[in-house]
Amino acid sequence: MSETETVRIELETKFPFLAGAVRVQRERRLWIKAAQENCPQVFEHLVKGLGFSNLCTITGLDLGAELGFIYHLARDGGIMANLEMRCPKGQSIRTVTPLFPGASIYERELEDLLGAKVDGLPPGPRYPLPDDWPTDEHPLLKNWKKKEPSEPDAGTASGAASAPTSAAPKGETSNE
Amino acid sequence: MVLTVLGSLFKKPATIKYPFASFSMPDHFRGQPKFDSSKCIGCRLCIRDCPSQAITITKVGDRKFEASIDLGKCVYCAQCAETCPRKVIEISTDFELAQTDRGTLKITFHAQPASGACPDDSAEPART
Amino acid sequence: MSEVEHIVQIPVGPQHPMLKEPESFMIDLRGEKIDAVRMRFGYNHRGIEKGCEQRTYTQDLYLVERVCGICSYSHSTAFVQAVEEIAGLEIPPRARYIRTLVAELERIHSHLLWLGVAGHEIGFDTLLMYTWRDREQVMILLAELTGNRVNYGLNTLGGVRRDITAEQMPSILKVVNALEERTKYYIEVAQTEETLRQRLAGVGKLSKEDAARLGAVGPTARASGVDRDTRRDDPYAAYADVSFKVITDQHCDVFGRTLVRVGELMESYSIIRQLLKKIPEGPILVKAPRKIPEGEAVSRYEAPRGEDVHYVRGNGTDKPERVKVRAPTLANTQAVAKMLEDGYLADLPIVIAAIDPCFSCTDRMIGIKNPGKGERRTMSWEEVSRYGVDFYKRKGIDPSRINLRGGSAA
Amino acid sequence: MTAVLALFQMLIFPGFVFLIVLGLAGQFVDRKLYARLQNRVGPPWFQPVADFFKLLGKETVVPEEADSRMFRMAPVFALGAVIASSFYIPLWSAQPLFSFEGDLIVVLYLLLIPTLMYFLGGWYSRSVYSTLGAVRSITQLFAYEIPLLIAVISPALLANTWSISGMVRYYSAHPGRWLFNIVGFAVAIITLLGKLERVPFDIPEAETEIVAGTFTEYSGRFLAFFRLAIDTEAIVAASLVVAVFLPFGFGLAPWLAFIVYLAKILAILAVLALLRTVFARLRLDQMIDFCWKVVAPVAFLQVLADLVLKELT
Repeated sequence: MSETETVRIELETKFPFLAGAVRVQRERRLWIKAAQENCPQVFEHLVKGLGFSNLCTITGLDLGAELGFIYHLARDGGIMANLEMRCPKGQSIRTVTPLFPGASIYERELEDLLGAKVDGLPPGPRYPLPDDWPTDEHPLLKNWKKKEPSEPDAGTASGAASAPTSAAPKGETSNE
Repeated sequence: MVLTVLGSLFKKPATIKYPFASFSMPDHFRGQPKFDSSKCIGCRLCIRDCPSQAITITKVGDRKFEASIDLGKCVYCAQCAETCPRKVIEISTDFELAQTDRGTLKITFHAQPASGACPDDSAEPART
Repeated sequence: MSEVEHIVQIPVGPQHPMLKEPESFMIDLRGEKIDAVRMRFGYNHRGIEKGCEQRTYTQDLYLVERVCGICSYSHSTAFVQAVEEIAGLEIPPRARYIRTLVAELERIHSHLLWLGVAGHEIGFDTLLMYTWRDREQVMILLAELTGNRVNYGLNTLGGVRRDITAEQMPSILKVVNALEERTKYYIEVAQTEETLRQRLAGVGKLSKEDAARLGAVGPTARASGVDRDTRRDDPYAAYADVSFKVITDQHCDVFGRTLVRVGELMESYSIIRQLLKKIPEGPILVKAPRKIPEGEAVSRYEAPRGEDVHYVRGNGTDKPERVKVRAPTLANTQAVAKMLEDGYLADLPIVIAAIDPCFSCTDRMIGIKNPGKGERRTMSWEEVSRYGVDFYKRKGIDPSRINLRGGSAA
Repeated sequence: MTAVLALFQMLIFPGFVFLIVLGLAGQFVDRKLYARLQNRVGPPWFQPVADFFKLLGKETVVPEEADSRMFRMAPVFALGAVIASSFYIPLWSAQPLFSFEGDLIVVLYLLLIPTLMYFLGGWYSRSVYSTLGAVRSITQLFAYEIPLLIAVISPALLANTWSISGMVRYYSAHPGRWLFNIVGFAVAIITLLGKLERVPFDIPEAETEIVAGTFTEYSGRFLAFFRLAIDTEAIVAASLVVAVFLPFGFGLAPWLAFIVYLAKILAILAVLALLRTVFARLRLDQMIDFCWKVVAPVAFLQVLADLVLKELT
């Protein structure tokens, strides 16, 4: 039996509620779906019990009424466990910084771009949006529309630069 | 290190006085795209695939199309040349495209008159 | 003496000669020693993830490639791998080999670039000039193979766009042989040059525990003894078919990071030789659908700077639902603060450079421009431009003829 | 008539204008050699002149926070001190423009003024980078100035005179004796790197750390004069080292002596360029360590050797 399968079986025996929620996509790729209240214990077991000691990143998803969070965890040997959980918009999730101090930057990104609320995040500057960006604008939400740029020529750069305000040598920076 | 450094005194410099000395890119370099309006069938696939909306194709007559390519927007990926079913767009190795005026970066390849029989755009493309 | 702490605060960035890209480091200095560092990232956000959602997969290929100039191929390959996984495409073996080959060539150019930048940061410009001169060979080779010096545009869904011809193989080998000689020389320089060693050894310490805890990746982690390399752990492209060593080092400092990088250069040369020997004949492309089915995939890729993670979610249309990019530098920035602790100001450039930072990778998100926030007055871009034009007019030069805006031309 | 001649000598040849021309030429030699050593093409011969005039034509910005008077005066004083010190140094004839017993010390002190001006200029710029650069240049001064002083004094001890022209006459009379001071010569070259703030001792203007150090806030013609001061300082300091440590060829026909002088200056510049090619910039603490633990003791050895020699001869 492959190592990936072993991890799957181990998880499903330890946490009965995960039965059927662990999917082996291919060798070395695990997808785990957990309810929000179960997520912290599964996460901790993955990190401490199963040795997934490397948090690659946290992906945030806009799923309409809910926000999705995928914790991409990796361990030696190349297995990657992707722990997905959902949380209704407006509710807050718990930080993982006690286990991964480096994760603060990923969580700040979730806060800025998706409007997620993360409890227990140590204070620090925001990331990645500028300090004068309005705090209720979260560009990665699907219903977020860019404000019309005040300069006539910026509109042509559809999407990519989605610049709501303008000043500075803009448009020309065209990073499309 | 000292010996190597002193040795390079007698070597030919690795740099060139660029704008004065000529420099050319390898054969397969993706430079400025060229458009041959005599072959275009107006399918507009290139517009759909262009990652930077640099191409506009306008119909100027019966089965006659002309393209304007904004070199300021173009990212020189050559996807248009690949997408095109008739190989209308070709990629040249020209890379010295700097202009002091943004407007001149927009190049229009005018349709040739049917009798012109001049398949390649030997005429200098108009800079609009 | 009074009890006043003599702390000088100096801003390094967003604009500073040390940084090739804008990021801000606020440094508290006590004499020449660093007391505290506050980092602020995000100056390079361009909305690439959002942009990806609004474009087709074909267009995204080129957009993702432009996440970063130096490791452009890493991002494009990581993205295309994820999309291929969702679509269930099995790419031809020859395409896998070509992808690996270009990936290793990119690693060579990136590491040589780093060596030069490191030299420059410690005021050793000769090293910069020499390494960049040698790097030029690999840049020209890449232009010949792929069509450009950076942003190769080689990947496409289902394979690669250009084949490697039989005539090109000897020229690849020639470059590899020449560069191997040079790299041996740089290894010797790194180990024997006294001032170089003095500036690198013992600087920017990062213990193995800290490297693991803070999630460092790539050469930064490997120089602290963390044996982690995606090419071996989670093989992609043709890495399963070639043998190579994962270079680690126990120095845990900038010197170790240098050794790891030059060591990896040597491994890259050997990988390229194996690839050229083993490369199978065959097609380089399978047909890919325009619409990618629903599904999600994570792709990992060992970029020159460390592990690059791409997450792609498809929704059955020709545009992705979500693209997430985790560039290696973002993972390493957390370690930088640790490395700078108790360091000297003079070591700041090399310590930051030692993770081979690529801030445009790091900040790929949303681009808005700060309205020039001067403390006394605010100037918009228009005002600045007008001020500049007026200034030169007073000097008798009229730059207003230069049309920066496009639109109507003279 | 003598007054006119003296004025001509001070202002035109071999004074002000001549030194500036030589300084710009020296800058070209340095840059070209540096480039060629790095396998680059390097600048054309007129580049230093073009740079100078370009800077003169640029807008000169004086920071609002800066002490305007000090800010403006610093570069002029630096240039003035350098030129003044050259009057006491025998360039190619054994007789300089002015000389008196003790001019060696005066020259050394005059050559200290430019560094002091870098400090003052930087300090009164009030920008953090300038201030830091200023503090660094004064800290560095304490590291290299003492070994330089000791190294230059030791040949004087042997010659039993405090005047540079006296030393030149002594060593001309005793050919070959300058070879005794070869260690001091090496010390002088190393400390010269510090005085001219060049790699590996370019710590006060370390670009990647503190932008341009002292000169961060300088622009336009003030920067032009500062740069000119540095260029001429290189020539004057090289002339001093040549006069003290390589005192031969002074008795030749004037035109031949002039060529020998140029060759010697060129050689010193070449050595300086080579040194800056092969070294990385040291850290301030490493530089001070090196100067006090290695260079200064070696300089003392030179003094001891000269004292012993003096007893023997």
